[in-house]
Amino acid sequence: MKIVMAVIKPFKLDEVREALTSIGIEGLTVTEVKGYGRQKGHTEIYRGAEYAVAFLPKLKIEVAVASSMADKAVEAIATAAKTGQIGDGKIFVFAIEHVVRIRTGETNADAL
Amino acid sequence: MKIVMAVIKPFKLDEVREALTSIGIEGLTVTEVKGYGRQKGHTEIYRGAEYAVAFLPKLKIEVAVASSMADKAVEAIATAAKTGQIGDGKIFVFAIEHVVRIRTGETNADAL
Amino acid sequence: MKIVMAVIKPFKLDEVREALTSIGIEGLTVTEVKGYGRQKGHTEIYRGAEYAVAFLPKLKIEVAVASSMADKAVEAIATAAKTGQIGDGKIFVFAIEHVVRIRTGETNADAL
Amino acid sequence: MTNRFFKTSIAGGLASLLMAAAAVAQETAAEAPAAAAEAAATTMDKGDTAFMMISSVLVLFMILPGLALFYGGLVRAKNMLSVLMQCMMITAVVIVIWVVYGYSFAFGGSTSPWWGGTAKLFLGGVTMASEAATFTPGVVIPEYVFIVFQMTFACITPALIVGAFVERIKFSAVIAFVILWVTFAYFPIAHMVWDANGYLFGLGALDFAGGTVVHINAGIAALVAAIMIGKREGLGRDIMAPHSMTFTMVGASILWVGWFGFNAGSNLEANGGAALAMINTFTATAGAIIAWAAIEAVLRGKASMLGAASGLVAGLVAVTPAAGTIGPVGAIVLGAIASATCYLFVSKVKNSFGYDDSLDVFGIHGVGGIVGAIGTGIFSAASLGGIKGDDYSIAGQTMIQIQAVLVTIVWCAIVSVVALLIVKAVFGLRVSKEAESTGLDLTSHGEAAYHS
Amino acid sequence: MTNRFFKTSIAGGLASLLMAAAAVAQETAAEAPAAAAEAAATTMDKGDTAFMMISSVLVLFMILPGLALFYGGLVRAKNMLSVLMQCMMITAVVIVIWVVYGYSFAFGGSTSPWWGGTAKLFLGGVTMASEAATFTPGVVIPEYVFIVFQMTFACITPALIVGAFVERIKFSAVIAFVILWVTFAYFPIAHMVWDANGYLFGLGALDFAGGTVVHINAGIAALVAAIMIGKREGLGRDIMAPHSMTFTMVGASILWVGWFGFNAGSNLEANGGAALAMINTFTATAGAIIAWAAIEAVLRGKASMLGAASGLVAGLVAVTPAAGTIGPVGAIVLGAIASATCYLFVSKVKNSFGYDDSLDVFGIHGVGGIVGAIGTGIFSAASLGGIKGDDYSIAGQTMIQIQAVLVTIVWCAIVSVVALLIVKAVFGLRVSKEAESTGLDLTSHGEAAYHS
Amino acid sequence: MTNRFFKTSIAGGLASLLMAAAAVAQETAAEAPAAAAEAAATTMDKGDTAFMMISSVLVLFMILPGLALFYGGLVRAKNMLSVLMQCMMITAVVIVIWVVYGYSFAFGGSTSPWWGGTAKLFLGGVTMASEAATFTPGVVIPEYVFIVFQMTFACITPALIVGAFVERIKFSAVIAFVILWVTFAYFPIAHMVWDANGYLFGLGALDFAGGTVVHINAGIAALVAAIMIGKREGLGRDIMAPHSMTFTMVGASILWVGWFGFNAGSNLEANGGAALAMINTFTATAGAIIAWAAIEAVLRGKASMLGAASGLVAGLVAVTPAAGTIGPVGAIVLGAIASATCYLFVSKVKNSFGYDDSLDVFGIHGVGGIVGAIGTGIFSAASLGGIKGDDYSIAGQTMIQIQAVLVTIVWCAIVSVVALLIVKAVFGLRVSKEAESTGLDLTSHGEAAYHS
Ligand SMILES: Nc1ncnc2c1ncn2[C@@H]1O[C@H](COP(=O)(O)OP(=O)(O)O)[C@@H](O)[C@H]1O
Ligand SMILES: Nc1ncnc2c1ncn2[C@@H]1O[C@H](COP(=O)(O)OP(=O)(O)O)[C@@H](O)[C@H]1O
Ligand SMILES: Nc1ncnc2c1ncn2[C@@H]1O[C@H](COP(=O)(O)OP(=O)(O)O)[C@@H](O)[C@H]1O
Repeated sequence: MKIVMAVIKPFKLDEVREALTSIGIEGLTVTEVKGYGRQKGHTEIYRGAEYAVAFLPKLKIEVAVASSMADKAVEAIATAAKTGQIGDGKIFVFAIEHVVRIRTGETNADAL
Repeated sequence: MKIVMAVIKPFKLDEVREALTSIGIEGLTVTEVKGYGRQKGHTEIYRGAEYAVAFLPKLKIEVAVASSMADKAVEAIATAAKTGQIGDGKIFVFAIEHVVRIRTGETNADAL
Repeated sequence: MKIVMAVIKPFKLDEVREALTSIGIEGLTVTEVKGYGRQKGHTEIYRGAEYAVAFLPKLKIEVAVASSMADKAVEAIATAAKTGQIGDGKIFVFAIEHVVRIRTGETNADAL
Repeated sequence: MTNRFFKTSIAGGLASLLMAAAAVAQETAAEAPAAAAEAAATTMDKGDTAFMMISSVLVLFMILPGLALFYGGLVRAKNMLSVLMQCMMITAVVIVIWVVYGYSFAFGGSTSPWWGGTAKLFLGGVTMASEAATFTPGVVIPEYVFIVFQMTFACITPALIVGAFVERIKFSAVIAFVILWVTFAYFPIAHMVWDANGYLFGLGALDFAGGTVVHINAGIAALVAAIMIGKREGLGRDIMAPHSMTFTMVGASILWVGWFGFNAGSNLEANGGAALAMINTFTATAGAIIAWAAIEAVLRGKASMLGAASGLVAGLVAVTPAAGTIGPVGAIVLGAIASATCYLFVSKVKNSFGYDDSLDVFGIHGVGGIVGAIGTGIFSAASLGGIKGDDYSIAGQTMIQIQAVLVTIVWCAIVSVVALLIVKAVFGLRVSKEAESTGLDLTSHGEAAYHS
Repeated sequence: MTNRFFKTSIAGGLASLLMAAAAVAQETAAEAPAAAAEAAATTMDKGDTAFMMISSVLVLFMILPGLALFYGGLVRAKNMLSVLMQCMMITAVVIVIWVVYGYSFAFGGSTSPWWGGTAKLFLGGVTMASEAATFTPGVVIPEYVFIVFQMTFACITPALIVGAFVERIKFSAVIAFVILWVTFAYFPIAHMVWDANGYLFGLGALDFAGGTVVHINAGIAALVAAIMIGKREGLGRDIMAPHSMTFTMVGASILWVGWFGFNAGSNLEANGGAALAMINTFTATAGAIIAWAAIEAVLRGKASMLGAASGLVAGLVAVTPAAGTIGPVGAIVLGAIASATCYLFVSKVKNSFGYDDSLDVFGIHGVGGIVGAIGTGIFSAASLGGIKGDDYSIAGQTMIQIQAVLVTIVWCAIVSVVALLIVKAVFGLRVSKEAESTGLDLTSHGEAAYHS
Repeated sequence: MTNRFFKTSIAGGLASLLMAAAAVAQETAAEAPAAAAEAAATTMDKGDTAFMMISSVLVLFMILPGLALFYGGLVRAKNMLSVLMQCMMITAVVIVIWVVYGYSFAFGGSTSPWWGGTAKLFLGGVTMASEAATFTPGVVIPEYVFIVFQMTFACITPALIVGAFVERIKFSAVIAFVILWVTFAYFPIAHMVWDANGYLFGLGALDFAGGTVVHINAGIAALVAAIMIGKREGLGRDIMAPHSMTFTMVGASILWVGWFGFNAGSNLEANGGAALAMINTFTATAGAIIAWAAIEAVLRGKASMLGAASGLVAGLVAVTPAAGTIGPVGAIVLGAIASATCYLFVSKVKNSFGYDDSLDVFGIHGVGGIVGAIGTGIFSAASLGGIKGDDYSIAGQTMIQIQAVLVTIVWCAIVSVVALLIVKAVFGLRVSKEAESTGLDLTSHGEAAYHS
């Protein structure tokens, strides 16, 4: 099994969730994060104090999927989250060894 | 070494922490997240505007443990976080290659 | 490729980012987290109610890097985030299989 | 089910009630001239009228948003709106009740020592020209002004009780309880204390601005309610720290600001007497803030913001009955004593009992109110800076004060117990455990206080 | 570009304007004594003066921070500051305009039914000794007090409109629109309704505190603006829930508190008439809060905090024109009716149209204002508890009220359309889609409301 | 250690102090009639009394929660409570001091040009019947009202200084400094400026509502404190953006609202003079808001909310000494000039010095106060719309104004330096670096402002 972890623009969340649902993925976990990268931040001024804000609000999405689904999930996210503008974010995939559904104790594939 | 990463109901945090402490795990990192899954959300109405809130507040817990402890940690979390109601969450386990304790520079097992 | 994930003291963020930039790493994702470990928390009192706050505010940093850069990144973070005081945090390294840059569809090394 | 039904019938009943009301008000107006007849020898000063109108506005300000924020800031974010909503709805309901029968029950002019009778239901007979007496013979203010001023007192008192059962009470239960409670506890006690025919007035009890009527009354109801409703789930286990101390501080500040309307306004005239009440409302509060903070600094090593805000309220509560008769230096001392007593109670004594008076309504309004009532007997003496000279007996007056306190406690406790039993039987008092865990905002009101 | 240029020229123009102004004011002062000459037979009571000054302060309080918080709480966090800034800047700009020509256009003393003329540009001729009439012959207040009181009304009216186009409007467009709108809609309509020579005054329309001038006027402008400016990006798709219902509740509470200055102050004297306006401002609002909550409880099973706050405002709007002439029980009924109508409109009717009046300015101020204007005709009758006896014809007055409403609607709609077209041509109305997505705080003002 | 000891002794000292006080007050009361004897020829108007009481309440409102929120919103969340606490505790402490000796030192009736003497320690001799003069011969208000009004001024002035050293000061140091500072800077300067025997009063300096006494005084103390206490750790490196601009805006709005009590109340009577002060407090502020925003729009391309709020305060500061003697159009100009000067100072000049006057107390109150004091000399001239006619010399008066400013600066600077040196020696001024990094809320007060 894999976790597909993506950093996306916040307003793309609903589209990404729909894209995942449409390929049968019904669970995901979202975290508010701040991202630093090529997309440049902005400047805020409070009276005489000027702050360069380099970290921009992003959302991190984590989806655990069966290994066979990983590529489809990546593609779904990549398509839905794309605006073509700098700062669209990245997708990372890594392996997980074990999954448990707490409520039932089911493991691995059954737990997804 | 492994990271045991669990998504749980927020009010279960203290019980989970105690369960982990009782098997000798003394460190963990917690993140506020929003979860989407089988547990259905709720509806909020603000005058004429109705919003279906699909994402529910959850906590994500990450615990780095020696490989030999992973199963025990999973079990401890699973037991403590369980209510038997839908939305109890999931536990994911994945391997890590390297750990460093910043303060001392100790690595791997010593760093946990 | 690897993800170097570090839990650090919040006020060390800028130093860590500069350290990473200075070795050519230009992207990272930051999450506000709460940490539990050896560093002890504090007590808050509200009239007659006393609460022991065990979880302390920390930042979690995730940096995806080429495998060859992982050690350098770890070292850079470890050096920059160190105060020598308890609670400086930890660095975890794990492998990722696949990276995609959403904007361009580039993958792996090109996507970093 | 029950709940649904209740709401429907409330809504229906309300509609018919209101429709009938306009007509009734009109009829009784015809019989009104009597009330205004005595106007011959009276004088009305626009300065008094202006002062009393603004004072009334200040008391409303105390509730909305003052008290609502003070309390709301102390609960967890998931219950914020429920507190705000309870304060707002109590205010609205009591205003309507006040016009319909509350004013009459309290100040309807009957000679009974226990209630005001039914002569002024729907404010019958009151017109723009109606006058109400002040404490100076011959000096009057428009009766509408007196009605409004007293109305705000009737609104804030039940709203104070809310702090006892936040985070777990059913919304319908709050409203039903308040309706019963103001009817059988507040209106009669207001009559007893403030009406010239009232029982406690007759005894000679001093209660300038409502120490017994408002604070002890609310405090006792709160204690009873906290005990009968039971503790919040997770008390002592979960962290239930205030979600916004900032709002609590803003609420406390607004309480202070508004309390000048409450206390100085209780003089009914804009003169030196009001000014005395005003300065005492400054100095007692200052003494109380310093006392609480100083005690914390000594005992804990840190003076907390919530401590200062709690002292602030304790000082205001204590000076309420005393404001018109003690001196500004005596007020500092009274405030400090009340503050110290409340501190002791809420941070030491209370924990040894098992009840969950969540926001310390009894601990501050009840305890502070009792200290204030008794302190009024003491500090009103000219020898301690008060205005009561010559034939004033500290011991004698203090006995009367204690008697008034006891009557209030007993009456209020009985009404509160019965009212809660009725409400429990009809609607139930608490939400489900699941609703309590999710929070009242979503489960009782379908909203969340904060989004990004 | 345009934007930059505009700002530069505004700043430049302003400077020269101001420099000239002090001189002009001085010149005209020389010709002033005439105004004060009639002082012989007048009496001025310090109670009235005090009351009106505090009332003016209360109306400012309604805007800053009242309305600003009420509106600001309802938008997303990323647009909070833009709302606060719009309210503050509108207030500042209208104050300056009022002094320069607004007061003159509205109350300059001309005999035209449409405007007040230019006699009092730069408050020419007004001194500390100038007097303004009240509704009681011979009783006066300082003219500066009258100017200030009316000034706050001129400030709040355009600020109300803001709710229609939040989260997408250009800052320069707001300011330019407001300047045009107060000049061609507010000042003339204020003159028509409140000046003894005014057209609607002449018709005999009852509008005690500004139901038409303030609320219908703002409501119609809001409707026009919402339609012409278009919907927010993502409406119906994104979650646009209020970022802080707490602030919204605080804002609503402050609106209530301040509204006593607005309504009771409109009596211009601190007497029984002001007291009547005050009690009505309590009871109508209470009726409205209960009505909205009761309807929600029945229809949705849950009474929401935002519902109660919306009812609160609807009740205040409805009682505004009626406060001085209806009775307190009639006010409860009027408030409840207005609340129910607004509820129906904003949660049912509105959704079937396509426009995005984001914070329901039309749905509450427009609709509530119309219900209030008509209800004033009805509930002012003595038979329904009002003060209009004998020769009062409900039907006749109600027709006049409807006429006044229609005149206001037509006039205001035309001015609003034209003003928006001009502003659109000169500055454009909306920010870019990207700016809208990022939020106006960062893109229009270079700040963020919240940090840790 | 020291800290602990200090707190214990404060608490102990306070208790004995208070116990003694009630007795003293009583004794002196016996000698009081003299003060009231002159009552024969005086008139007291309830309109004035009402107005002054409400004005006093408005000034308290400026501090709590106004100033507390204005400042609190600008600091980081981890220091929020410390700011609120400092404002609240300063208010409480100064109230007690005022009653004990402050009023006497400032207005005790001595003929010294430097202080008021000891005749009214513990408000000795003051009763409900005592009278205080107004600016109209023979017209009086209750002395308690005067005491209360002036008391609120004494409270707000040291609270203003807080902005200079937030986020790093020791709590005990704030309190100790304030006690010394009001005693040796505020009370004497208040006497010098406002007492008929005062040195600056004698010179003929115009300071209607406290431009020198309050604003320049606080501004200079702030500058001295910022320099002596040193910069916050991480200044220029860390992001120290305001944690809640919303609270800052609410605070600024409340400052405006309350400032009408401050400025119009300084007229002591509810008449045309108060009305003039009121309209000027509207128009100067409006001019200042527009000026700051216009400058930012031109120079930065964006007008910020904080800019508008800063302009608002700058305008209020500038009009404070001038409110009673300039005209409403001149006020717009004065406000705009002050705002532009403050803008220039805080966003350009200040950065070239190295000190950390964190919330620009000097930059706004000091600089704005100086502009206002000098502007009062200029705009009071009838030729510029002011009320000073005929024999008024702009140049002459302006020289006097400058002299008053200089005296205030020198006196205040010396007292501030010495007071800070003493406090530093006894308690230390700053918390540890670690505490500063964790935040003062947890480390000084044991609380956190926000939880979920
Ligand atoms: N090496 C990295 N490791 C972790 N997160 C990264 C990395 N590079 C970029 N990110 C995340 O992706 C977001 C977008 O990256 P950015 O370089 O701004 O634009 P783009 O995705 O278009 O290349 C960043 O804000 C950051 O959260
Ligand atoms: N495939 C998944 N990947 C990541 N997180 C998931 C996944 N499925 C569920 N979750 C997380 O687990 C939480 C609980 O899942 P849910 O399906 O609601 O209930 P249950 O755990 O009882 O099956 C979700 O809110 C979400 O945070
Ligand atoms: N086993 C663990 N798994 C995950 N996170 C951990 C673990 N141990 C510590 N941490 C994180 O590291 C932070 C610092 O750890 P702590 O034990 O307090 O100090 P130190 O890093 O100096 O040993 C903790 O607050 C927590 O967030």
